[in-house]
Amino acid sequence: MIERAIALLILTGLFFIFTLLAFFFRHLVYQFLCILVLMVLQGVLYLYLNAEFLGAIQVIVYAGAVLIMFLFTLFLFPEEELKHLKIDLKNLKYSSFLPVALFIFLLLSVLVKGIPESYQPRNIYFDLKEISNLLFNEYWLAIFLLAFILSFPMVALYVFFKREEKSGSS
Amino acid sequence: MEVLKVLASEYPFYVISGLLIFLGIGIFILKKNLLVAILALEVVFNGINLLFVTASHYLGDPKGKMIVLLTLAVAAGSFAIGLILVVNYYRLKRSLSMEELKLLGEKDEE
Amino acid sequence: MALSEGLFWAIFVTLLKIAVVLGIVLLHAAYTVYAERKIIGRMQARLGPMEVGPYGLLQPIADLVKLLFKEDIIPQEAHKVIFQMAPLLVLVFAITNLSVIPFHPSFSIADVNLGVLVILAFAGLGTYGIILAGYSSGSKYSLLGGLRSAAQILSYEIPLGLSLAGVILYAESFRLQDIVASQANSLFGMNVIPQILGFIVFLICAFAETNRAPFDLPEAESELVAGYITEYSGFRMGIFFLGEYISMYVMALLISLCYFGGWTLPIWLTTLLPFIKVIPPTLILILKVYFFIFLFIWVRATFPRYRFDQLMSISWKVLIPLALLNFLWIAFLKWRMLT
Amino acid sequence: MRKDLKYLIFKDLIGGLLITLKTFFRKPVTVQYPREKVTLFPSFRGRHALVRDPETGEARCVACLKCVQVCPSRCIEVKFEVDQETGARKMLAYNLEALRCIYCGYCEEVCPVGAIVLTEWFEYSSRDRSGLIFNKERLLKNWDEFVERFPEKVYTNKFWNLKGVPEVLKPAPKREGIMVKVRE
Repeated sequence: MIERAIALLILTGLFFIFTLLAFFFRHLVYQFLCILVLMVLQGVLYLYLNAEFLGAIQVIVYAGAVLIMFLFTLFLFPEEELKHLKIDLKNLKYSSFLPVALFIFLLLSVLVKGIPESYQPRNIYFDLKEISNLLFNEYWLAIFLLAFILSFPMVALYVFFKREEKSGSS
Repeated sequence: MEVLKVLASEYPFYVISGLLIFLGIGIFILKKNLLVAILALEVVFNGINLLFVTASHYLGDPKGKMIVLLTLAVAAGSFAIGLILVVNYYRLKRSLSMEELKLLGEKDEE
Repeated sequence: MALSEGLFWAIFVTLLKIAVVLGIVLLHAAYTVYAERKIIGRMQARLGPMEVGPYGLLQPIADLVKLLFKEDIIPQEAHKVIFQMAPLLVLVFAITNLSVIPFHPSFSIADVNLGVLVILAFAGLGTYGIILAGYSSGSKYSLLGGLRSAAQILSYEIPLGLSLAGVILYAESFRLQDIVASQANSLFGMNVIPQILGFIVFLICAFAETNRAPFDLPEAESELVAGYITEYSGFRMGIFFLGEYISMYVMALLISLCYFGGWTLPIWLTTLLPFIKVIPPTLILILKVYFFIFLFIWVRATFPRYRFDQLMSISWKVLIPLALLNFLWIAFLKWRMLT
Repeated sequence: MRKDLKYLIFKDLIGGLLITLKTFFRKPVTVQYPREKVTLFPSFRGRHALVRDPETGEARCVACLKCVQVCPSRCIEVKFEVDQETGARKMLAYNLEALRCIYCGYCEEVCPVGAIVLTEWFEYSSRDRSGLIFNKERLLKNWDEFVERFPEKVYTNKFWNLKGVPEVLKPAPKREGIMVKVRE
C-alpha cells in the first residue's frame, strides 16, 4: 500500500513537471520531447492499473510508432517554423478559466474529504484470453468496423502519393 | 496516513488524466500552430484513454480497457491523415499558422 | 516503515544479478568489436589487429583508453542538452532489454509476463536516441541519417512484430521462458522448422533493427559522412558503438530463444546422440548466440549496402506479406493441433 | 520463373556467403612489415645509385646525356666539361630529383656503360625535400650502402639492360647483363 502510494506520488509529480515544461517550452522539438516523456510515463501508469498489455501497447504504438512519425514530419519543416512558438493570449477569455477552476476544486475536495472507509482497491488481473474472448465474440462488429476505418489511411496515403508522382512527372 | 490512502486509490489517475486533457486543450487554444494542434489532440486523446482505463479498473470491468485497445488503432490512422493534411497545407500556403486557415476549398478566381 | 529483511535481500540479489549480467555483456561487447575486426580481416585475407598484446588481444582496452582521453567536441550549432542526452538514450534502452531476457531456466533479472512485448517496446524507444542525435547535431548529414533511421525503424517494426506473433501464437504466452518450454515440448523441438518463413523475416528485420550491414543506411559512410554520428567524438561516440553492439546481442539472444529453442535441445537430436545431454543449458544458449553474432559479422563482410528505396520496398512489399503468410500458417497448424 | 525460384532459395546470397567463408579459412596475405619483409625480385626498381668503379673509385658515367634525354619526367640534370685536347667529356655534377622520378627504368636501360642504376633498396625517406634530391656524392654513397648487402664479389643484374635488342648491337659493358665488380 505504502510503496504504491509513494510510487504514484512520484509519478504524479513527474507528470506535473513535464506538463508545465511542455506548456512553456517555445521550441517545438523540446515540447515534443516532454510530451514523449508523458506518453512513456502513461505506459508506466497502466502497470499500476493492472493493464500490462495496454502499457506495452501504449509504448510500442504511441512512443514507438506514432510519435516517431510526428518527429519525422517535424524534420520536413524548416527550423524557423519550429522556433519561437509564442503563447497567444489575445483570444483568451476569462470564462475559459472556469473549467480549470472547477477541476482544481474537485481535486481539492476529494483530497480534503478523503475517501470512504469502505473503499478497497480491486486487484483484477488483465487476462489476455478473457479480453480476446470478449473481442472476438461480443465485439466482432466493432473490429470489422475498425478494420474498415483503418483501410482509409492506407488508401489516402496511396492516392496522395500517386497524385504527387503524376504531378511531378508532368 | 489519510493522504497516503488517497494516493493509493484511483485518485492520482484522475488527476493525471485531467492534467493531460487540460494541457492538450490549453496548447491547442494558446499556440496557433497546426503541428502543435495535432500533437495537442493526441495528448487530449491519451488523457481520455487514461480515464477509461481508470474507470474500468475502478468498476472491475475489462470493457473499458478494450475500448482503449480499439481506439488506439483508430488514433494512429487519424494521426497519419492529419499529418498528411498539415504537410499539404504547408506546401500550398508556406505557413503553419491557424489564423490563415479560413477557406474550406479553393478560392474562386474572380 | 522499516524495510523488512526479505525486501533488503531481494534488492541485494537483484543488484548482484544486474552487476553480473552487465559485466559479462559489456566484456562481450568490447571483445565483439575485436572479433568483428579480426573476422572481417580474415574474410578479406587480412590479419586484423595484431599490434597490441599477443594477437592484438588487448586492442579493445587500447580503444577504450583512446576514446576516454579524446576531446569531447560539441558543435556550436548543436542543441546542447539533446546532443548530450542522445547517446545515453541509445545505451540505456539497449541495456534495459537485457533485464527481461532469461539466460538460464532459473536466471533472469526480471521475470516479466510480457517479455517479448517489452523488448519490442524498448527497441522502438532506442531509435529516439539515433533520431535526436541526428537532429541535434545541426549538420545536414546527421539529419539525413536520423531521418533514414526513423523511416527504417517505422517500417521494420511491423514485420518484426508480425513474425514474433507467430511464435507467441504457437507458445500461447508472451513469457520467454514459456516460449522456450513450448518449443522443447513440441514435436519439432525448434520453432525454426515449422516457421522457417517467420525466421527469415525476423532475421532480416533484426539486421535492420540494429542498423547493421546490409541495412546500415543511417550511418552509410559512402553517402553520408558517418550519418548520425558525424559530429560526435570521444566517449559519446564510444557509447553509440556500445549501444549498437549490445542491441546486437539482444537480437541474437532473442533469435536463439524464440526460434532455436534457447537452452534446450530438440528431442530428435537427444535421442540420436544421447551423450549431448551432458552440456549445461547456459552453454547451449551461449553457443547459439555466438553463432548468430558470427552471422551478423559474416553478413557484414559479404553483402553490399542496399539502396534506400530497395530497403523500403523489401519491408512493405516482401516482408510484411511473408510475415502474414507465416502467421496464417501457424494459425492453421495450431487449429489442427487443437482439434 | 526460374529466376523467381532462385530468389526464393536465396541462391545468390548464400553463394556470396560461402565465398567469404572460404576466404576465412585461407592463409592471410598480409606481411607484417617491420618484422618480416617481402622478398624483392631482381627486377625491382628502387633507390637510384651511381655505380662506383672499384678501380678508380669514381663514377662510371661518361656524360653522354642519354639518360637526360630519355627521362620522361626530366628529373636528371648533368653538368660536364669537354677536354679540349682529347675531346673526352668529364662529368662534373649529377643531380637527380627522386621526388619527380616515376621509376620507369629507362635511364638504366639506355646507359651505355651501366652507370646509373635503380637498386633493390626501397626503405628510404626524408623529412624535407632537399633530402630526396640526390647529388653525385649522395648517389655514390647510395651505391656503397647497396653493395654492403651483397657479400659476393660480383653482382649481376640482367634487368639493368636494354630489352629486345640483339646482344651484338649492345655496347660492350652491357652484354650479358651488367657485371658489377665490388671492391676487393
